[in-house]
Amino acid sequence: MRVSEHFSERFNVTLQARLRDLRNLAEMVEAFGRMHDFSQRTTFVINLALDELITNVLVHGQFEVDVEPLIEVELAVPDETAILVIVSNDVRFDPTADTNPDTDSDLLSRGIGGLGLHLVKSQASRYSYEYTDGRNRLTLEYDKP
Amino acid sequence: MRVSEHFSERFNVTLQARLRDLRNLAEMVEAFGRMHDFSQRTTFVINLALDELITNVLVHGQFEVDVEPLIEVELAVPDETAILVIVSNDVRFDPTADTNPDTDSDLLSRGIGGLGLHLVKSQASRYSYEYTDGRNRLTLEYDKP
Amino acid sequence: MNQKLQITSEQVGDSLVLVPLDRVDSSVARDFEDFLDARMQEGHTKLIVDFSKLGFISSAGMRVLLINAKKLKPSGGRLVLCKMRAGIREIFSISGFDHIIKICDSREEALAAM
Amino acid sequence: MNQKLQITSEQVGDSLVLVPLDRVDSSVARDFEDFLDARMQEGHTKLIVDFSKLGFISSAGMRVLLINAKKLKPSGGRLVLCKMRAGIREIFSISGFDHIIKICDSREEALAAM
Ligand SMILES: Nc1ncnc2c1ncn2[C@@H]1O[C@H](COP(=O)(O)OP(=O)(O)O)[C@@H](O)[C@H]1O
Ligand SMILES: Nc1ncnc2c1ncn2[C@@H]1O[C@H](COP(=O)(O)OP(=O)(O)O)[C@@H](O)[C@H]1O
Repeated sequence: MRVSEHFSERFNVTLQARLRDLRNLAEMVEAFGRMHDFSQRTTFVINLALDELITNVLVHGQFEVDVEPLIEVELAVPDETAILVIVSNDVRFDPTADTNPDTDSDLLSRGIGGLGLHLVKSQASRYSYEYTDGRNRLTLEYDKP
Repeated sequence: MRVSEHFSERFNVTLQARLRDLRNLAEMVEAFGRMHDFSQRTTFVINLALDELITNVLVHGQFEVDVEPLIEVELAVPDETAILVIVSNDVRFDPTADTNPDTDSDLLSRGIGGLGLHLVKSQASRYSYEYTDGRNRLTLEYDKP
Repeated sequence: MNQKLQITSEQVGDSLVLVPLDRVDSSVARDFEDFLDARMQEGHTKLIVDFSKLGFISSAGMRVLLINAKKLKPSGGRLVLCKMRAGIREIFSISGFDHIIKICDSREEALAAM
Repeated sequence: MNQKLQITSEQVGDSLVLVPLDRVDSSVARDFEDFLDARMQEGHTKLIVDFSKLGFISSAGMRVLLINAKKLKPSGGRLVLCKMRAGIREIFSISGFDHIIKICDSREEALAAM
């Protein structure tokens, strides 16, 4: 006789980092969001995080020799929280460290860096970062998705 | 220095078996198919397999006490082949055994069972089944997707 | 997106042409059956199902078509299918359904076959 | 589906109203920038971007709007945004962009603000 099994519904995609996949990835997230009755806002901020983080790996990420760029996305709904994990194999970079976005200066003097990560972090209920096995691993949680 | 890493692009969904999720699952497969330039036919036969197999688990599947019905779908493209793996935790059932579909009798005497699995198997380039760790695991391969 | 069955229908002569949209998967096969039953209740006996807007059908939907073709036969009615895309045409042929239900390329052919 | 940027545009008085469809993500931000440049090359200096058909924008797209608002300012031109859904409105506000670029609820308001 089997013991009780418990699992959380999730989906998981492994990709090379390619900008042109962002739209199809977003459509997967939308379909998953419909399965789990995510609000429009939650689906939006999850796709925002994917766009910003994957773009950053492509634009800023550095890779060791012989490493094929890899992005892994996992989205799970263990409970009343959506948990998004983005894994990349570029060299260590902690996006949860302060990037000090410039959100107050005026139109002409304004800098434009650091906005993406600020938005991603501001829209998550909680986030954490770890670097293990040569991989950057950012976890973003969204309550009551 | 890191050794060369190799991975195949894939996507993976864990679900409770629910008929109402078939459409959203199909949309994920379609998005993944667009990422990898699957032909319309390949996307269709993969979604056909998912519909038939998931429906079978719901309609015919038997579950041990305390087992939460689980469906895991993995779709990978390691090379010039799409590999679809469907895992379910209902009691052992081997869909690759002959189900002897009745495709020749005439309209009025015709039976209607056994068609789904026949279609699924006929559209795959190769298929195999194993039962491990209390899970049914059907692998369907599609060449030149 | 929409989890519901969507079908448009159109009377052409004494035939009723049904155009199911997008998907007839196993989650809507029952609704598809109810829909066809209702048309037969209304007295329609010449039905054409135009597949041009259909991207997906599985055996559950095919079975509904087979059952209704059977139901119509004794009363001299008929169910004819048309405008299937290649992948769908193939599963109708592998299942042997094309020996049982008439499948036409065009709607004109289907109307002529009535 | 379509990986391309899609924008419809409409002249209203001396303003050009642009309606981007679906997504302005980082894969099309560059095309969005080129599109706005081309409109400015044509002499348009009063631009309204109507967000009513836009489901998604990320910082790359927002940056393009900011850059173009800056470009238009010296020549007395203007870039005004309108009809954002709540989630998008929120990121414009969190970024502080709403202190820099005028954001209106309706298209009428945007036209009046020109
Ligand atoms: N994967 C990464 N690897 C290295 N540096 C990164 C990575 N992602 C972000 N950064 C650094 O963090 C900064 C802030 O990123 P972000 O907020 O996305 O803004 P932007 O990309 O527009 O500069 C970047 O400018 C870059 O210096
Ligand atoms: N998961 C399952 N568990 C037990 N029996 C199954 C399962 N899937 C299929 N079967 C058996 O195999 C038969 C053939 O399945 P299929 O070809 O899908 O046709 P249908 O479901 O229309 O009968 C079913 O009628 C059922 O008896």
